[in-house]
Formats: sequence, C-alpha cells, structure tokens
Amino acid sequence: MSIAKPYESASGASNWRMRKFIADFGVYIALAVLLLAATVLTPKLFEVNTIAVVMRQASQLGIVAIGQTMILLVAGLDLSIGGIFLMTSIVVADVTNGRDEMVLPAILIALALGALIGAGNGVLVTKRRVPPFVATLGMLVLVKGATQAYTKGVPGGFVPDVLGIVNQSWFVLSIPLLLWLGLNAFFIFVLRRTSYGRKVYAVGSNIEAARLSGISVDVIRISVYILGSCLAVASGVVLTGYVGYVDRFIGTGLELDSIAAAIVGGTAFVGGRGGLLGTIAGVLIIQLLSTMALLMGLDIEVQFIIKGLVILGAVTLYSLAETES
Amino acid sequence: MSEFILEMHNISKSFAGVQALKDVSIRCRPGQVYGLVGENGAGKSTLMKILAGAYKADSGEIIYKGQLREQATAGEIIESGISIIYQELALVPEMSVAENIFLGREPRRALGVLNLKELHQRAAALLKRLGITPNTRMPISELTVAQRQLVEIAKALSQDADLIVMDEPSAILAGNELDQLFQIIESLVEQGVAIIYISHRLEEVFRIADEVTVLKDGELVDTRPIEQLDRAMLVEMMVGRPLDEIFPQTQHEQGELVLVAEDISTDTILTSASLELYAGEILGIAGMVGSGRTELARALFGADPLTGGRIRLVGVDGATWSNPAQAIQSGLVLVPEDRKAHGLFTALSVRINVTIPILRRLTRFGIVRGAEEEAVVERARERLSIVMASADQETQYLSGGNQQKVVLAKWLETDPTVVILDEPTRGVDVGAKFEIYKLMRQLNDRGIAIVMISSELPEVIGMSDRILVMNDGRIVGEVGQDEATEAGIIALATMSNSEANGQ
Amino acid sequence: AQDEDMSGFEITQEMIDASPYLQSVLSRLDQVYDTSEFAKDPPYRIAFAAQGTSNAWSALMDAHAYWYVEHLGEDVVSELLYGDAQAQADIQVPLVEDLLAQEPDALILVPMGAAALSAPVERAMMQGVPVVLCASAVETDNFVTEVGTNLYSIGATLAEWLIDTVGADGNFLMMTGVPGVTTSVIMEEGAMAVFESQGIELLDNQPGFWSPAEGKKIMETWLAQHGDGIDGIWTGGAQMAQGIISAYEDAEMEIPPIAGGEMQSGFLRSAIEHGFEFYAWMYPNAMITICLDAAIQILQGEPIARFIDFVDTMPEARPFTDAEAEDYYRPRWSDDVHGPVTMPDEKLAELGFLVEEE
Amino acid sequence: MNLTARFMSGLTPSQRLFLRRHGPVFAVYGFILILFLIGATQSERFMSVRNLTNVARQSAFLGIVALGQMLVILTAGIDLSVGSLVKLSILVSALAMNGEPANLGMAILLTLGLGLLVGLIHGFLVNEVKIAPFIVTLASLGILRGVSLSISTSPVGSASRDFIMFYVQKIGPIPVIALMFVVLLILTALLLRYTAFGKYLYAIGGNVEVARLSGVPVKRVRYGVYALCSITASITGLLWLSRMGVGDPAIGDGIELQTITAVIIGGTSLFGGRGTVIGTLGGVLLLVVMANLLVMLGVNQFVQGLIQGIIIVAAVALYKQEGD
Ligand SMILES: Nc1ncnc2c1ncn2[C@@H]1O[C@H](COP(=O)(O)OP(=O)(O)OP(=O)(O)O)[C@@H](O)[C@H]1O
Ligand SMILES: Nc1ncnc2c1ncn2[C@@H]1O[C@H](COP(=O)(O)OP(=O)(O)OP(=O)(O)O)[C@@H](O)[C@H]1O
Ligand SMILES: [Mg+2]
Ligand SMILES: [Mg+2]
Repeated sequence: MSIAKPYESASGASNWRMRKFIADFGVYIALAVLLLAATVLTPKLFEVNTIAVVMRQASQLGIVAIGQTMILLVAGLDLSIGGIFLMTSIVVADVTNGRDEMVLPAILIALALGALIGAGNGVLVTKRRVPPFVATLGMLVLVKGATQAYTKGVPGGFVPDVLGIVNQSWFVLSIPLLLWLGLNAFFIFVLRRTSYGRKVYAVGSNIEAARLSGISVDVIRISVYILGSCLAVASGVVLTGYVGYVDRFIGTGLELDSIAAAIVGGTAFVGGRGGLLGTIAGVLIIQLLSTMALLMGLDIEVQFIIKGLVILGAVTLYSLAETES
Repeated sequence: MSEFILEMHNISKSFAGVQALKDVSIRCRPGQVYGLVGENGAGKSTLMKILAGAYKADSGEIIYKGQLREQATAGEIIESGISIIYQELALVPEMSVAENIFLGREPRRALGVLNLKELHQRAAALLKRLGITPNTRMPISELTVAQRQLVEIAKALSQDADLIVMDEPSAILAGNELDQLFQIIESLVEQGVAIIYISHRLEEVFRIADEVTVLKDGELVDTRPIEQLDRAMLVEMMVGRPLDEIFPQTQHEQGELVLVAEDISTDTILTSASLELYAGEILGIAGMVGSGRTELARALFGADPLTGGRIRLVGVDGATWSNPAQAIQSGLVLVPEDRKAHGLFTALSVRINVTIPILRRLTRFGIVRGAEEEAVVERARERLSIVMASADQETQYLSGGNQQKVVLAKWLETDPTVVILDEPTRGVDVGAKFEIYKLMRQLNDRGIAIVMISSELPEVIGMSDRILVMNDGRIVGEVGQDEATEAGIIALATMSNSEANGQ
Repeated sequence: AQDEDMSGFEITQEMIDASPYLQSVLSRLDQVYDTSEFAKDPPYRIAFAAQGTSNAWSALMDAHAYWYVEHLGEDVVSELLYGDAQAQADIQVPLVEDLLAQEPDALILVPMGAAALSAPVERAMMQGVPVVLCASAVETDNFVTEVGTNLYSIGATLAEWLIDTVGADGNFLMMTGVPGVTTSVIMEEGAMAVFESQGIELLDNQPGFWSPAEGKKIMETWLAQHGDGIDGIWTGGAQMAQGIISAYEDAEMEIPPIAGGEMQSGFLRSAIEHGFEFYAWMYPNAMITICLDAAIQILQGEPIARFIDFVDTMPEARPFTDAEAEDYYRPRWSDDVHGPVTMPDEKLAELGFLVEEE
Repeated sequence: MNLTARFMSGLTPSQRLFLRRHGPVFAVYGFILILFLIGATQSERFMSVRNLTNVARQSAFLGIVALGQMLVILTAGIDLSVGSLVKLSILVSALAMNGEPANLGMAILLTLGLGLLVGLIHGFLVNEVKIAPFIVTLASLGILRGVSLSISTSPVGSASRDFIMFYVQKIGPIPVIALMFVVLLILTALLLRYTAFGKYLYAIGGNVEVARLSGVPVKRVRYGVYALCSITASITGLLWLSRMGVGDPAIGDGIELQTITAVIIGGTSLFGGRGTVIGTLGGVLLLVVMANLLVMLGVNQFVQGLIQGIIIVAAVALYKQEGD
C-alpha cells in the first residue's frame, strides 16, 4: 500500500504548510491584528471598565454562538433564535412577575419550551428533510406568532431584580462571562472527548456513513437542535436581565451574528469541520468591531459596511487556505 | 507530426505534502490500447486528471497532437479530442440521461436555443450502440450504478474523441455489459482512437491492451508491450515482489447455524429472499449487476426497513433488529459497496473513523478514554497494515485501498459474529486484494461468518464455501464450492424470470 | 402649540427653509379641507392601517381604537377594517392596497415610512377614500388631514431644554430612533438645528433603534469612553431612555439630565427612584380617538383643519419635567404603558395593562 | 400512508417518478385553491376584480425577485442581499429620476446597471475568491444597507409623473406590472428548458465538479446567475419607486427571507439542482394570497402571525427532500 512519503516536495510542502497555518490560525491572527489596531485607534478599549463591558456584551452573542456552532457542525443552521429570546423574556416576566424566588421555575419553563422549539426544528430537518434554513425560518415565524397570540401584543409582568446580577462586574469578570467561558469549556470537552462529540462530527461529515455505522443520526441531530435552543434560552435569560424589560426586538440580529462568528471562526458551512475555539475568536472579533466602531464614533452605516467587509476578509483567509479543487 | 498523439513528459505532482507523481512519462499512439496499472494510490487517477486539466502538474509538460499544451479548461480539453471516464462517476444525478451525455456540448439552434429533439435522438442512438435502451428523459438518480456507468461511456463516445481515458470502467460492470464495452473499445481502436485503460483486473488488461505502463508510489516502473509480459511478472512489477495469487484456504467444518433470514422483502426489488448462514463460513452472493445483491445486504443489516419476512441471529436468543444500530449491537456489520458515500467520514481522521462504532466500549460516562483509543487505532493499523501519515490524517487523503482498510478496521473492532462484505475488493489493487482475502480467512478461523457479495466470479468461486445466485431481486439457486463454475453461475444469474420462478 | 412655556425657542425662517416637513406642517395649520365630496350617511366602514403588532405603544393604540369604535356604537362605525403593518413599511404598502380593495369609506393611516406611503395615500384619495394620517406624516400633501404634533419642534424643544439646563458648554450625546424612519429623522433634524445654531459639537450621535437593549449597549460603551464627562443626553424615546438609565445604574454613576422621556410608567418609575432631571414629551396612542373623530367628521361632510395638534384636544398631553414626575406617574400601570390613556381602567385591566394591587 | 402506497403501485414508474417529484407542488396549488375557496365564501370582496388585480400586482413584487432567487438556488447558491439591493435601487433610481420624465431611461439603465454590478461582484467573490454564497451575500446584505443609509436616511428623489402612473396602468383588467411578471415567468421557464445556460444551472447545482469536468463554463454561468438575480432585485426596486413615487430607505428589509421561503415552498431544493418555475409561482401565490386573505377576513392580528407560521411550516414540511 503506498502513500508516497509525506512532505517530500519542498515547494509543495511549504506552500501547503502555509495554507494549513492560515486555516488553523487565521482567525486568531485576525483577532490579534484587530487588537493591535485598537491600541492606536481606540486605546480606551484596554481599560478595565471597557473590557468588562465588551466581555459582558460578547457573552450574550457567545452563548448563542456555542449552540449555533454545534448546529453548523451537523450541517444545520438555526434562524429561530430570535423567537426563542422573545419567548424566554416573556416567560421570565410572566412567570416571575418580578418575584425573585420564581426565577428558577421560570428558567426551567423557558428551557422546556426552548427544548420543544429545538425539537420542532430537529424533527422538521430530520423526519421531513426540510432544509434547516427554511425549517428554522418557518419556526421563527411560528414562535413569534405564538408569543403574539399569547400576549395579545402586550407582554405583561416584570423582570425580577435578581436577574440584574448579570449586569455586575468584578474587574472584568461577570456572571455572563463566567457562564460563557464555563459553557465553552464544557462543550469543548464534550466535542473533543466524548462519544457524543464524535458522533456530532461523524453525522456532519457523512450522514449516510454515520447511519450505517450504527449512529442514531436523527437522535443526534435533533439533540443538537435542542441543545442549540436551550443555549439560546440561556442567552435569552442573560439578555432579559440585561435589558430589564420585555423588549420585542430583544437580541435582534444575533442569529446572523452567531452564524457569522462561527464561520469566521472556521466552522464549515457544510458540517463536520470546525469547533468552539475558533468561534470564541469569531465572537470577539464581531464584538470588538462594534465596540471599536462606537468608540470611534463611526456612523451606523459605516459600521454595517465595515462588518460586512471584515466577514468577507476573514472568510477569504479560509478560501485561500483551501487545497486546490 | 510525431507518431504519438500524446506525450506526457516528467510529470510531478504533490498534494498537501503527499508526492502523488514523480517524473512520470507516458506516450500513446493512435489506434492502440494502453493499460495503466499499479497499486492503490500509485497515482494513476492523478496522472489522468492532469491530462484532463482537472489538476495542474507541478512540473513536466504535455504534448498533444504534436503541440505543447498549455493549461486549459476542461471544456477546451474535451474540445481538443480527449475524453475521460472518471473513476468516481461524473454525472449530475438530478439531470436526465440525455442532458448528462451532452452536458457542456448540447446541440443548439440559432440564438443559443437548445435542440431538445436532436439531444434525445442522439442520446438514444448512442445508448443503442451500447446495447441498452433506457428512457433518455429519466434522471440519472433513478438509474442503477451499472446503468450510470454505461451512460458515462456513452458520454465519452458522444465526444468523438481521439483519446479516451477509462479509469476503472469495469469496476461495476459484469458479463454482457463488459463484453459490450470491449467490443466498443475494439471498434474505436479500428477508427484510430487511442485508449488508456486503467484497471485492477489484470485479465482485462491482458485481453485488450497493446502496451502496459506500471506505476508504483507515484513513479514510473516501466512501460512494456503486452507480449513481453505475463501475469506474474506484471504483479511483481506492481507490488515490488513476487506474489502468489492463490486464494487462501483454511480447513474448517461447517460451524453452527448463526443467522436465519426467512422470506425477506424490502421496498426495493428484493423479494422473498431466504438464507442460512453458519459460523466460520463464507457465503458468496453472485448475480448480475442490479440483481439486488446490495439490497439483500442492506436488508440483512437493517439499513432498509423490511416489508416482509424476518431475520434473526440464532446464538443471541434470536435477536432481531430494525436498524443498523441494533444490528451492530447484535453483532452484525456491513462493509458497504460505495465506500465514499456510505463507509467513510472523508473529512475526519482515521482515528475517529475507526472508533466510531465502538465508542460505547471506549468511553466511561460518555468520555473517551485516550489510552484505549490509542491502542485500538494502533492495533487496527498493524492488523491491516494501513499506510497513513498519522492517526489524525483525514481519510480523504488516503488511497482507495487504504480507505477500504479503514472501513474494514472500523468493523473488525466491533467483534462481530457476522460480517457482510459488499464488493470488498472493488477498486482494490491486487496486493491489497490478497491481504483482504487472508483477512477474511482469519475471521473465519475466529468463527466469524461472512457474506461476500462480489461481481468478480473467480473471486466468488475461489473464496466461497457456498454461493447463492441472485436474479431480479430473488435468490434463484445455491451452488456448492465444488460444483461452482463461472458458466453455471452466469446461466443461473441470467435466466429469464419465468424460468427462475419455475425453479 | 406646546412650546408656549418654553424659554426662548423659536422656529426661525432658516429652519423653515431647510425643512420641507416644517413647511408642510406650518402651512397646513391654517388650512381647512372642504370635505363635502366625501359626505355620506352612517354607519361607516373605516379602514385602520395601524403600526400593528410591534410594541406596547401600538398595542395600546389599537386597544383605544377598538374601544372607541365600540363606544361610538355600530350605527356610527359599522366595521373597523384593520391592517397590521408589524411596524414595517414593506408590509404596510401592500396592506394599504389590501384595505383599499375592500372599498372602505375612509382610511386612517399610521404611516411607517413618509415616502413609502405617499403614493398609496394619493391612490386612496384618487379612489375617493379620504385619508386621515395619524401620528406621522407622508411626503405628499394630497390627504385630508393629519393628527399629530410638530415633531421637529419637539426635537428642537428637547435640545433647547438640555442646553438651558446644562449650559451651552456642556458635553452632549444624542441617541436617535431607527435610521430612516420619519418620526426619528424629523425629531433629530429639529434637535440638530438647535445644537448647530448654538455651535455645539456633540460627543456622539448613534441610533438606538427605540430598543432598551440597543440603547443600553451603546450607553455602556459611551460610559466606558466618556465616563463622567457626559453632561446631558438627548434621546428620541422612553424605551431608549430606559436602556440609558439601566447602564448608569450598573455603572453606579449619577444620571445627567435626559431630554426625551415620555409619560411611560417604566421610565417615570426609575426617574423618580433616581431623581435625575429630565424633560418629557408625550405622544399619546390615545390620539387614535381624535383620528377616528376626524374621519367621522369628514364623512359627515364637515370642513376640517388640515393639521390637528393633539395637544389642542388633549391638553393633558403636553410636555413636562421632573418637577411634575409624581403627578404623571401611575403606579398601577404596567411598565410599558404610554400615557395619557383615555379609555376606562376596566378596559386597561382587561388587556393586562394594570398591575394587580398587592 | 398505505393508501398512497396502493395508489402509487397502480402507476407506471415514470408516472410515479413524476408524482414523487412534483406531488408537493400540486399540494401547494391545492393549498392555494383552499385559500381561494375560503376567500370566495367568507369574504364579500376577496373575489372582486379589484382585489384580484391587487393580488396579481403584489405577486409581481415578491415574484420577480423570487425568480432571480430561484435561479441562484438552483445552482446550490443563495442570495441574502436582495432586500438591501432593492433598498439601494429605490434610492438610486429616485435620485437619478428626480421627477424628470427626461431622466427616465437613464435612471432605469443606471439602476439595472447597479444590479448588474452587484451581481458580478457576488459572482467574483463566489467564483474567484471561493467564498460560500451564504457568506458573500450575508456580508453584502450589511454592506449594501450601509451604502443605502449613507446615501440617505430619509426619503430622497422622486419618480416622474408617468412612472408613478405605470404602477396603476392596465391592459384590459390586468395590471401591466402583473403582465410583466408573467412575461418574466415565461422567459425564465424558457431559459431553463430551452437554453444551455438553463441546463447548466441544474448541472452546477446537481454536482459542480461534474459540471466543470464536463466542460460547463461554471464561472461564467455563476457570474450570469448572480447578475440575473441582482437585476431582478433592481427591477423590483424600480417597481417600488413606481409604487411609492419617492425613494424611501424604509423599504427592503426582509425581502430575502420572503423570497427564499417562496422558492422553497415552491419545491426548489436548497441543495441545488431541482426546482421549477411553476413551483416558485405557487410559493409566491401562497404567501401573497395568505397575507391578503388574512386582511380581507379581518382575522385578529394577534393570531395572524401564528396562522402564517403554521401554514409556512406545513408547506415546507410537505417536501420530504431526498437527501443525498
Ligand atoms: N485531491 C487530493 N488531495 C490530496 N491527496 C490526493 C488527492 N488526490 C489524490 N491524492 C493522493 O495522491 C496519491 C495518488 O492517488 P490516485 O488517486 O492517483 O491513485 P490511484 O493510482 O488512482 O489509486 P486507486 O487505484 O486506488 O484509484 C494518493 O496517495 C492519494 O492519497
Ligand atoms: N437506499 C438506497 N438509496 C439510493 N439508492 C440505492 C439504495 N439502495 C440501492 N440503491 C441503488 O440501487 C441500485 C440497484 O441495486 P443494485 O442493483 O446495486 O444491486 P446489486 O445486485 O448489488 O448490484 P451491484 O452491487 O453490482 O450494483 C444500486 O445501484 C444502488 O445505487
Ligand atoms: Mg484511481
Ligand atoms: Mg451492489
């Protein structure tokens, strides 16, 4: 059996190593470049207060992005996140009505509903083979419609004070940041070292082979959608505490931002490739961009343009690194 | 102009740090058939893809019809008279037969409007030449693999090429279709077309080639006229050492009954198939392409839901199953025929591929135990002599034979009682083939029962203890090892339906 | 009308020249529309193209509309054809077409885009359906009347108050609504005219999308950047003010004067709690009742003024400051109720806008 | 289930194939028929000529972009930027026209040129820089929005008088805009059926590598298809200008999701290679008629969203896409 000796051709090999290096570390390099630029453009960024703010805000996106990354790993996509945020904040306000002691039951109910939405996404995608893009988009319309029908347009209740804890920082540490880091550590471990994680990659990489290898592919996919929705609920709770009110537009745009963060972080759109470390960097890049834009007082229109260009730039790195087709 | 239609000089090519070709040169005259052989991963397909413009060589030059050829697009190369039948079928599943045949070169009227009538007429004419008359409007996705292969050949014919490359066209053809193919090759050669023919079936090479080129590890071993070669020499050139081409046999009694299938049918053509399987034996399944052998394998494995009948494992309290996961749990595994689509996670490492089915064993509380995993991968590598750069290498960068071994390794780790092998040696080089045969016998010695589906009759006859013959979704006969002959099996496999049912 | 108690703010000719909005509003103040062509007998079928399901402000407006129609009785308004724009111009344009296809007697429109809705309004008029604009304007002049207030003047007044309170040498921040949405853009125009006329350079100006979350995000960054160097904040709505207050709460810093509160319970509750200076204006969703009255007046063929400032009919809807916060605060209203409310309390309770008394 | 099985077994293989592939599209038209029946019996004015012309015109607004979107999706691509491009086209055409009839031709050319340019840039990024279409157009969604807003955050420019009238013009009872949609519909169907370009879309969507190796000019086709899609967005921008009279940047957000939904409901596979014009028309009609009917019936606004959600989910769940 003959695989030719690796790394033999000097030119080919160095070229390839270069590309591999870009693919593996491109996003961190991009992050470093951004930070370097910040030392000149927005030195304020490096003050403790600013870092605390950036980290708290990044956590909101970051927690969703964990779920989104895992869903992307099984070649899926979740656009229903906005609906889950809204549902979460309505449930929290409605169930607690401002009472601190009801927070836990409220969160549990929100998680249960979130799991239901995730299961709905999963079932549409697996049993009915609806493309994830449309399945979760339809689910978004459905969930928003359901919250509308439930609240008759007017979400009642109050957000309990205890959730305000998400707004506190000790130096740069805060509950959302710890939650984000903790969830990342946990899910990185799950993806790398557990059989569940292996199966997630296997399903994303070749679903038919996974099925024939005895993996219950539908169970894995549905469970990933459920996880994604539950993580969105977690982020929704943080956001609800952050806002302190039921906001109809809560977390608008986080679904696309979370996809962008994962992709910028090197997770492949087609599944089976990528991971959470890259996503962390992707989240930081997106958050830094908007904070830096604000610190520089850039107009919103310029912010839209810059964000678009940076996403393109980062992804170009990966396409450069692709081996020839 | 020189006597050669094609000269490829000193071609080198490396991928992702792997040197796939090194200073390889070949030349072709019009009206001749060139055999191109070598082990898996020797670089045959890569050389042809460079010729087709799909890859760009790192160095070397191509002289075609007397002119140095610059980098060109696939379209320009087809235009220049080179057509290629790829190893991985190159058809668009959603499009019709006719559209596929003329993809990129559709007959047109003025203003770029297609001439659909001509499209279908010409497609039908081409297919007739190949002896088949399928509906040219049928989407490719509805065709069997063999039919697709014929469409692929029709596509090459339609290009009126001066040079045709066939990369393992026979891997999924058998009997009639193969004869048809050889007739076509003969008539093409008479018209002055040059043909490069890649195959792992050396008898085919001896049957049609005028000259044979051998590659090994990306390097040219030699090019010789066929008259100067015999099979043993050729094998030695390929493998680098002499190889005894004798089907390994071991002495064993028929063991206990392990598996019984009664009257099983699925949504496919499979109808009322019954079989019994005994420990330590190899049960061969023969039949023409499309006779439903793969469907039988999938049914046994629980990959397609049964619409009738039942299957049980005798030893394990009559265990039954309705999906692959349960089948694997019960000790039954399937090595599928389409490796890339059904067997491998090409973007994932060898490590993950090998350990996927046994994660339960390798984990505690769902957490993978690193040391045990390492041991499993190491054992697999040794047992099957898998050639890989490291356990973390992505399997897409392994050669075909090594990929097949990874799939085998994955299943052997589950400690199965029944192994179903669907075309285990398809696309596998001669050296690796015999390693697989040996491995099958080792499994037999451990009491494992094997079902082997194969389109290569010598292999079926050589390896099987008993042979079931399939025809049109049914099992039409059983032949013992001693009484098995190629002619007998083909007769059974090609009987008309009524005869078969009358049996 | 509402700027009578304001010190010194006056619309200059320059401002009028620069703002088509002001030109239109001011010219219509004295115009009267002859509605005899629309006269018909009751009951009327009135189409209401609302902002729709988007926030509590519009929910309460819809509630007022339904309540008022019921209150008027079936022999006055037999049917209220409702259209939910979900606060989007894209949705509202075809929606107005759908409503007009039902051949209503009059159309009340809360426009989601000044230009986007211009041609639909003209087509309605061409079709003989009189149009009452409610809460916001469109670009065309071809409608019967508009119920609202001078948004330019509101924006300017808020800015003026800020300068009067802090001094012209203060450092100001500005948080507008949604870029491109008329209400937001006009208020911003008015404010900018004042800031510019005083030669004031703003620290920054960002859109807060009328969202507490967005407002808070921006304020957090501003706080990190400018710290206690912020002397006053202009904002285009109470929801964003809530976000701003929340960011100050978290940072445990003193809240500077805020121009741009509203009579909204959530805002007033925290304003009273934190005791900062503010200037609030009102944009009552109850103005829909005035719009309905206007529509009926038109259908009865009575001449009607082309611009109806709600403050003239609803005197309680005038701006106020922190000095009067307690007078306007309604502890029983849930956080998102915008006042003033004209329907009875039972109705509010039915809709879930009243908090249970403990 | 059993019933369908028995029904299917009574058919020839090609009939079965046809049903399997196109059955859901029939179901979509069935849905539409049901909506019409409800409308005809439950609403006095739903079936009025006035409302039907209204529905026809509204279908054009969603449908023309949906056609472009479908072409892109056939190649296994996607275009998320169409909404932002509609917005930008409205502004550009309004500014260029500026109320002057003399500027009409120039404004139309400029706007279509803008679409062409944007489409070619998309094509470049997909072809040459090899970025996934989802990402390219996601970035473009933000960038074009930013560009629009930096042109103006408030309404600008205006249409000329006769261009505004274009919106209400009819030939017989049929609005010109609806006719335009029908013509584009037929042209697209012809393009897909009778031209090599059309076949290549399916080939690229079916298997891009195979297409390339068969000599299909993959890059050129991709440039073409992204350009066509962007041009349909520009055309829609022009139609919006005619609808509004003034260039309003408030329009355009969310059109991309509506078009994608319509295309998928119409049976086009997001994985590429499968889809028909007649299906896309069905998807467009379903969405437009549903929204119209909800208003005509005066359905409580709080449950409208829920009903829409249920119908959309049900419609997409019809397709059990073959997943290879
Ligand atoms: N796209 C690719 N990227 C990386 N490595 C590749 C690629 N294609 C081929 N290779 C490597 O190049 C070598 C030659 O492969 P090639 O497919 O030409 O072998 P082959 O002679 O056709 O073998 P087989 O008989 O199994 O088809 C192998 O080591 C293979 O792993
Ligand atoms: N579940 C499936 N989904 C899609 N295609 C399938 C499935 N099962 C089988 N096929 C296809 O059906 C065709 C018919 O089966 P097949 O004729 O392979 O039987 P066979 O006797 O095993 O022949 P051979 O293995 O030589 O192709 C195969 O080409 C295979 O590609
Ligand atoms: Mg090969
Ligand atoms: Mg087979």
